[in-house]
Amino acid sequence: MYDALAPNSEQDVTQNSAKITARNCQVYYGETHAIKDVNVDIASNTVTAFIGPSGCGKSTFLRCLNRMNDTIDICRVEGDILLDGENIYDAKVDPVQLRAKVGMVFQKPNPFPKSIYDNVAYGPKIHGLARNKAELDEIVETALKRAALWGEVKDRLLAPGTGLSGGQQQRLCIARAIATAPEVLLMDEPCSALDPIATAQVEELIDELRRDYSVVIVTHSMQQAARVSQKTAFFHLGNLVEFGDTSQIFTKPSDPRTESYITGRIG
Amino acid sequence: MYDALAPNSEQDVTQNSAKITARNCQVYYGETHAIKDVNVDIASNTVTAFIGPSGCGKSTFLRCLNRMNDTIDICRVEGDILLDGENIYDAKVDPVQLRAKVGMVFQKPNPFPKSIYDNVAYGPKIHGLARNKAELDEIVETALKRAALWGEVKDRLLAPGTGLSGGQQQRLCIARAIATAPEVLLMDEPCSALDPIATAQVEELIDELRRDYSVVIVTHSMQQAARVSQKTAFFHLGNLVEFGDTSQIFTKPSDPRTESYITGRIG
Amino acid sequence: MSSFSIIMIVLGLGGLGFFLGRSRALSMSDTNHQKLHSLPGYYGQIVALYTIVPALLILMTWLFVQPILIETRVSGMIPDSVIPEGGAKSLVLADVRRISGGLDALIAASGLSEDELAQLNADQTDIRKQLAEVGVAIGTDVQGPVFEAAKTFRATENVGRFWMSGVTLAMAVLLFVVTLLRITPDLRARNTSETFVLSLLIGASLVAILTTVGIVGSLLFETLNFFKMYPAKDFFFSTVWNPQFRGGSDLGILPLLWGTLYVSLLALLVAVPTGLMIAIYLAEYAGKGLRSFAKPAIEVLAGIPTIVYGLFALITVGPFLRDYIASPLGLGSSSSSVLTAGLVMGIMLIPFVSSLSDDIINAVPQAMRDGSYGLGATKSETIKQVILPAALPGVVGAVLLAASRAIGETMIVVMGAGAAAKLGLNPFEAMTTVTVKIVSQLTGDTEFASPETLVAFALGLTLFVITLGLNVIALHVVRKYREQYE
Amino acid sequence: RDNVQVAGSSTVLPYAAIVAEAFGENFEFPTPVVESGGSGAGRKKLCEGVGENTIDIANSSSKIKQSDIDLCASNGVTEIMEVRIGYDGIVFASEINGPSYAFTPADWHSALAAEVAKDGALAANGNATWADVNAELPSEEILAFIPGTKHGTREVFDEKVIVAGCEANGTFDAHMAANGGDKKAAEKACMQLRTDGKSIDIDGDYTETLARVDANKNGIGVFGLSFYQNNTDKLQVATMGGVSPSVETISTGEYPVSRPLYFYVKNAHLDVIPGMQEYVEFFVSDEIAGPDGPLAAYGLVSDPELAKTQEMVANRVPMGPLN
Amino acid sequence: MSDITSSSASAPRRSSLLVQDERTKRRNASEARFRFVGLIAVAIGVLALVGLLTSILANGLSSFQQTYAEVEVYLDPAKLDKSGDRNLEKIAKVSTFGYAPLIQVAMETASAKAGVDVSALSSKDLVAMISKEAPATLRNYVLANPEMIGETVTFSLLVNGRIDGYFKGRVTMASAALDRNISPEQLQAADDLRAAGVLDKTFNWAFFTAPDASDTRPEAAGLGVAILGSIYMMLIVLCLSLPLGVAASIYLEEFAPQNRFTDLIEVNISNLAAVPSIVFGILGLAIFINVVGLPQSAPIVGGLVLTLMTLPTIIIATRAALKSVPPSIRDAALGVGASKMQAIFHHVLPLAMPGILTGAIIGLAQALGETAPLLLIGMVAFVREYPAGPPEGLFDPAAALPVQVYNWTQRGDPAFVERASGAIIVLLVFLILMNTVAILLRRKFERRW
Ligand SMILES: Nc1ncnc2c1ncn2[C@@H]1O[C@H](COP(=O)(O)OP(=O)(O)OP(=O)(O)O)[C@@H](O)[C@H]1O
Ligand SMILES: Nc1ncnc2c1ncn2[C@@H]1O[C@H](COP(=O)(O)OP(=O)(O)OP(=O)(O)O)[C@@H](O)[C@H]1O
Ligand SMILES: [Mg+2]
Ligand SMILES: [Mg+2]
Ligand SMILES: O=P([O-])([O-])[O-]
Repeated sequence: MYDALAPNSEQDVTQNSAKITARNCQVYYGETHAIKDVNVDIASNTVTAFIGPSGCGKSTFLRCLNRMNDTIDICRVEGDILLDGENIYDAKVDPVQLRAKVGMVFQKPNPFPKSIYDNVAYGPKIHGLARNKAELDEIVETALKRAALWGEVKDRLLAPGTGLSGGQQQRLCIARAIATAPEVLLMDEPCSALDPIATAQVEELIDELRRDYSVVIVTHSMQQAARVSQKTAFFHLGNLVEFGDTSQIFTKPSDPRTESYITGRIG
Repeated sequence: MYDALAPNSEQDVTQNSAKITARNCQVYYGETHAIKDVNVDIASNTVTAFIGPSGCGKSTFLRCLNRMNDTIDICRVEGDILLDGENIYDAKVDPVQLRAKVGMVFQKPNPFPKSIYDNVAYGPKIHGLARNKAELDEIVETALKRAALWGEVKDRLLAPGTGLSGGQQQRLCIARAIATAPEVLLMDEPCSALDPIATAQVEELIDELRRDYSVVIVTHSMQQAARVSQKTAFFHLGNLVEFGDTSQIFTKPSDPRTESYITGRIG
Repeated sequence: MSSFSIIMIVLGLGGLGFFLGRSRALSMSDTNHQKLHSLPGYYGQIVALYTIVPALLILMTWLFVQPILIETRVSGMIPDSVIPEGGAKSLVLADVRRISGGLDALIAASGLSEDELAQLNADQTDIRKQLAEVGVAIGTDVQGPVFEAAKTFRATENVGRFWMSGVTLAMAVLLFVVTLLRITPDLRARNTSETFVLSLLIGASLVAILTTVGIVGSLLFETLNFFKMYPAKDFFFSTVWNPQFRGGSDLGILPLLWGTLYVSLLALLVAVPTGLMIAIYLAEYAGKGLRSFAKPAIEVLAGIPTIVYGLFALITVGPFLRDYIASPLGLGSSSSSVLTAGLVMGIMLIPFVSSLSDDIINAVPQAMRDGSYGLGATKSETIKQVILPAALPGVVGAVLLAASRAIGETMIVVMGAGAAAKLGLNPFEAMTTVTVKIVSQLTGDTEFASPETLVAFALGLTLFVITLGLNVIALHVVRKYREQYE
Repeated sequence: RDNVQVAGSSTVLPYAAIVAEAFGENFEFPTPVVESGGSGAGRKKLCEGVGENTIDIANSSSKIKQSDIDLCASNGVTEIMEVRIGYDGIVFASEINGPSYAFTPADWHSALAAEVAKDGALAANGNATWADVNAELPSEEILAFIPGTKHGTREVFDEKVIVAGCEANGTFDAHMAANGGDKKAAEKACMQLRTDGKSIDIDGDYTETLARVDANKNGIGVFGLSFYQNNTDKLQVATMGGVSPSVETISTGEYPVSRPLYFYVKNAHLDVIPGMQEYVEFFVSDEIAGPDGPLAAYGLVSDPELAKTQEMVANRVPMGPLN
Repeated sequence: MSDITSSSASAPRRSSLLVQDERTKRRNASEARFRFVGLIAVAIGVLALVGLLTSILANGLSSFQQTYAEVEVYLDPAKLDKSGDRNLEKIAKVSTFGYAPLIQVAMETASAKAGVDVSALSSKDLVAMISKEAPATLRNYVLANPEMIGETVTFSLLVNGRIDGYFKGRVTMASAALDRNISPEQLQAADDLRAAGVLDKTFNWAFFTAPDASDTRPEAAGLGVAILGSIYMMLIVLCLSLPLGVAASIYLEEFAPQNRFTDLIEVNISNLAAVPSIVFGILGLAIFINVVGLPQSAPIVGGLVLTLMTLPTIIIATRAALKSVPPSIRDAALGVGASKMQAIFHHVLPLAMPGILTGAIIGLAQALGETAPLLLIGMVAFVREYPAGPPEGLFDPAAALPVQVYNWTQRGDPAFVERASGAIIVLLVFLILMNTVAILLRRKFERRW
């Protein structure tokens, strides 16, 4: 087991101008300890990539950052997670407001059983981002364009979102998330069902978003992590093994586990 | 539009020792013409890769091959699809028997809301592949091992399959499909949520399966297609643009669209 | 052999068939099940099915036909002289049947032999008394021809039963063997067995059609009689409902329809919002404890006899509404009112909406909720804009069910809204519904073959046609909606 | 089938139940099953035919109608025996703590009719209190709970109270004049009751009427005598035409509002259903239906001609044609 | 322009999480309101139930107690067996009316023994303190034990309903003064006899076992036949309507092609739900009794009619539940080569189970409490003979619990009001027992996916 080896150093990889700060974060599913004592700082105007073998806890940790884990009964989160210095697990914090600031694209595309248009317009509507129908139309169009879906669906905006192909659904969910203009965007494997061109477009979008927001992206593609992120966090068996500049992680990983993962030796 | 350009040649790429043969296959979703006049031969003991931009009809065509499209009300299939020379859309064909022969891994992981063990054991049970509990246990273990999931779940076989991570669910679905020992295995983006190591293991599995069966795999990763497949089919806007040996497709594509896609110019 | 033991034997044979079929399939598969088309169990099932189903069908037909045949035969033996004046042959035949059954009891009790029985003569022995001793009551003294008929009846029945046992069992055994021999690995046993199950499923849904046919059939005849006595125009278009005992009644359906509509609408106005909110609260907000208590508790509301609600309306709600709302507002001084019945009926209907909707809402996949929460939606926004639309088809079903119950309810309306038919808008006035009048005209004191009673059938049929129309519309509306949203 | 099957009137039901219970206790035969479902439905069931799955006896709170007899005949039920078991008194009662009332049929008509004659001219009924109707009555709001049109009691009420009252207070003549001398039409007009909530039809049973009187202290309800006798602690009875209702005043005919109760026997079943003849005879025997029997104690006004009925039953005399 | 489309306006909003902005406040307020409305709705439901239950319990609990008189009766041969030869046939000739004098003697003796002064009562009043059921009790005893004639036997006899009511607080001295069926003197004597231990209230077992009684003896009326009848009918309904309903739903929802005919079935079923229950009674009378020839007043007919009546409810609930199972589950099963039938029975049906069980709960509740259709098939009746055990008993006349409630609420004697409420309690207990099984099962199957 790696736990025994885990040195303290691997958790203290903090940094300045942090948008989100996690301190001693633990997550349990019932008895299972899924996230073990993670400390991490997610800087603003940065793309942070979470990498690690399947089942290591990337999604779990990501869901902690906007308290989506609240919806899983057996899930328990300990430790502090600060957004702009405020503990998001504070009793006074309204998870709704939090999630409006910290948007999310889920690993499994989950369009609502509504029209494509309504899927995207839903967020802006509840947050009151549009004053009228014309504005809403524009928000929807812009979001779909940025998510590289507009061309494929512009003629069938009123068709149900569930009738799209897998990759189209994924892009729909991206469009839905960016339409609400969050400050932080959490994306769980946003390109897993996308072809290279669509992937490139989404990566471009991520880079563009970085200008104003923080973006956290979970990915299994090292290339993608290297391409889009400035910071990379490597998770393994619930531990945050290494966190640092992407270039450094991919060229000079300090932990042997990171190295083996990047070079394809542990899974 | 590309349809106008499509020469007849692009459909007549047939071959010998075909396991599955599609002739003039058309698929409609209501009014939408999703698959246009596709002719293809899927050889036995071969891995065939379907590539193409998102929404081009890969999943749709794949689902034709084991008549999973029957479950979509508005979906209509025309043309002939032959398995071992028998038309699978023949009224006399029992789709159940067909699907037992032609297994499928879906694009979105869809484990049953049952235990991990039951998920994998279900197929063998209904097909009577095990005479007793011990045999069944063994089938389940082998399948999970081949799908590279055994290590992660061997201690929690009775935990619900829906409580797994995205990538784990994907491997669970692979395990479920191979546990029934089909003759043809259709895999819709089986590695989209997997890390490189797990991906490598699944690719190894695919190669291994090829010895006895035919495998059709949908993938967005050119590298993966190049690595695992012997044949590649390139779909675009519902047309089968090009079909041939993988090496040829990736080195000397005959259609300009194939070339643009592979080199990353159309999406 | 009694039919019960035949059934038992056939079932036993079927059970045996199951095991033999299964093991034969197993042995054929050479321990490799994949050679078989279906699971071995399915082979067992088809042997059992082929053994049991045709045999039992034969048995049932036989049991149905044999008495008819025997009775035709025996009834010829009964001279008109023994039929009591004004009585019917069927009553004598009933006697014959009872005597014949009694003879079996007599033999069992007294050890009479068949020969002795044949010697027995009604003119010499008091059969009635003898039978009474073994606990079989016969209305009249048994006359000679009747007794002879009974003996023939018994003999024929025994012969018939013998053949019935023979044919049924032969059929079972034959098909048992044939099916067993037909088993090959390629036999599509699962398909056969599933076709059988499917035909059962289809049969089950045909019950609904048969019920409708039965209802229309049992209403139509008397409705036609009604329209022979009472002009259809008056029935459908008159606004007066005023039955009289001596004829000359006014039997206009309009005030009743209006009352039905009004009461049901009010009841739904109470039940649908309340029920839906309960469903939402229990499915989305309530803790496990509250939910597991409140849901079954509220379901009890559906099981409280309506008479309790009726009394509640009559004694509590009616006077309350009158004293605190209607009278002060000058809207009337009636303690029975449409509103009373609507309110109370609404309470009764709550569980129809709440429990069914709760299950549907609960079945909406969690991913939908996650998607909405992830966008920063509040729970209520998620519910209103994502969950309810997704659950809508089921919720509509629940509401339609509640509406249906509202239309069919009697007791609450009688006690809450009164029995006076009236066309009016004031919810504090007494009115009544079609269903109430169906019940009261049908169970009343008027002669049956009068328009006053027969109108109940016309009311029932009209209501049936109207609700049928409404349901057709509802089906189309729901379809339209689903086309938009799925 | 070895039990006697009886169906019909809910008014006769309590009496029939008393008899059936006593019959079951004192005879070897099983206790008869007595259904309630209304006189009309009972007679219809009786006439459904002969045979085991039809009933044997129909209770009825009104005399059988020609249409019933025709139906019977067409179904082979040719011999029916009509048994009159006694009389049912119909009383008017109000809440026990309220004022007491002494009515005449004319008061009731004036109070409940849609139109009443004022000085020979018909006018919509504007009477609000009983005192408006008749100065001698208490000045209470008019509120009457009368039997609904399904009940046979309503027929008697219409005939012996409303129409009689109509004739007495002069409205009948006005209606006759208005209808050009058509007696039938005039009677129908007389029976037209007001619809402004002063006269309330009760389709339920007497317990509902009682509950309504309970909830509306000024309400006057129409009850059966036996029901009233069981609730003398809650109700006070009004006199009608100066006569107070009781078993005696009804049997002498002094009290005007009463009706005979019957049951009808399917003679063809008499020999077939064990105990049926015995039940019928037991029902009309002196110890049951006589003036000192349990039926009278429960409020049935016993029939002065009971002996004739007993003889008829013993001889199974079917009823003749209606006259 | 909205703030996301122009890049200058889209600068991150740096509002604190701990302070809610205006819009969030508003949204949260509406959230709180919504939640509160939900809570209110639940409260309405629960309160309505509590209110109704309280009134039922308040009225009906007393029916589980009954007053009995413990008296010694001298079985006088002079009255019971004039010939003295203990011939059963002759003893049977003495009707229940002949036993009343024995009770009078017994009461006199008992009061004398207890030192209670009953001189204010006429002998008729004294006998009237005992139920009219008592002579039947004595007669049955004597016929069963003719050898006891001439002996003195101690009996526990039912006491008149009004006196029983007095001990339960329903009858008061004041009301007795107005009541022509009881007098204050009788109540006084009852008080004294109770003090002396002759009268006593005990648990009313007979209420659950005895058959119905006529209007003159409310104290003897019980639910025995009705409970049996209801059990029989519910067995039939359960065994028929649940499988039939689920089978029909599966066909319609999963197999039926979309065509005119299945539309017809579909509309038909929802329309059947709207058919007034009495019409099902008309159907039952016309088809099951007149055509098929099943007997009157029998649970088999009642059960069949109620089955047809509950079918639509179960079908509608089941179809909604089947519809709500996500298609991905079906795909998953079909994908591993399960047949449609297997996919449905192995995966879809278990997931739809909660909804199916809810349908069963509501449908059976309705069937259990329904009277109107029974009116026409002769089950709303005075039945004193117990039906035999099943299956023959299904064809014997029987009553049902709601019928008993309906009958008793119509009776003149106010003692029946208490009985009716007691019957409602029994009915509800019956219902809750029935539901508990379903509710436990439902909880087992409930899950989110
Ligand atoms: N159920 C459906 N109803 C209507 N249209 C559909 C449905 N499923 C797919 N389509 C449409 O058919 C086309 C082909 O879809 P398909 O799922 O086959 O694409 P794909 O090649 O698998 O894409 P991806 O790589 O994104 O999964 C798309 O335009 C899609 O929107
Ligand atoms: N709802 C749940 N209940 C119980 N255990 C869970 C649940 N969700 C995840 N887990 C477990 O927690 C661990 C971490 O899961 P997580 O989904 O975070 O993995 P991941 O890193 O996102 O993997 P992947 O790349 O496959 O999506 C896994 O072992 C998984 O089985
Ligand atoms: Mg994940
Ligand atoms: Mg796809
Ligand atoms: O039930 P009734 O016919 O006597 O009103």
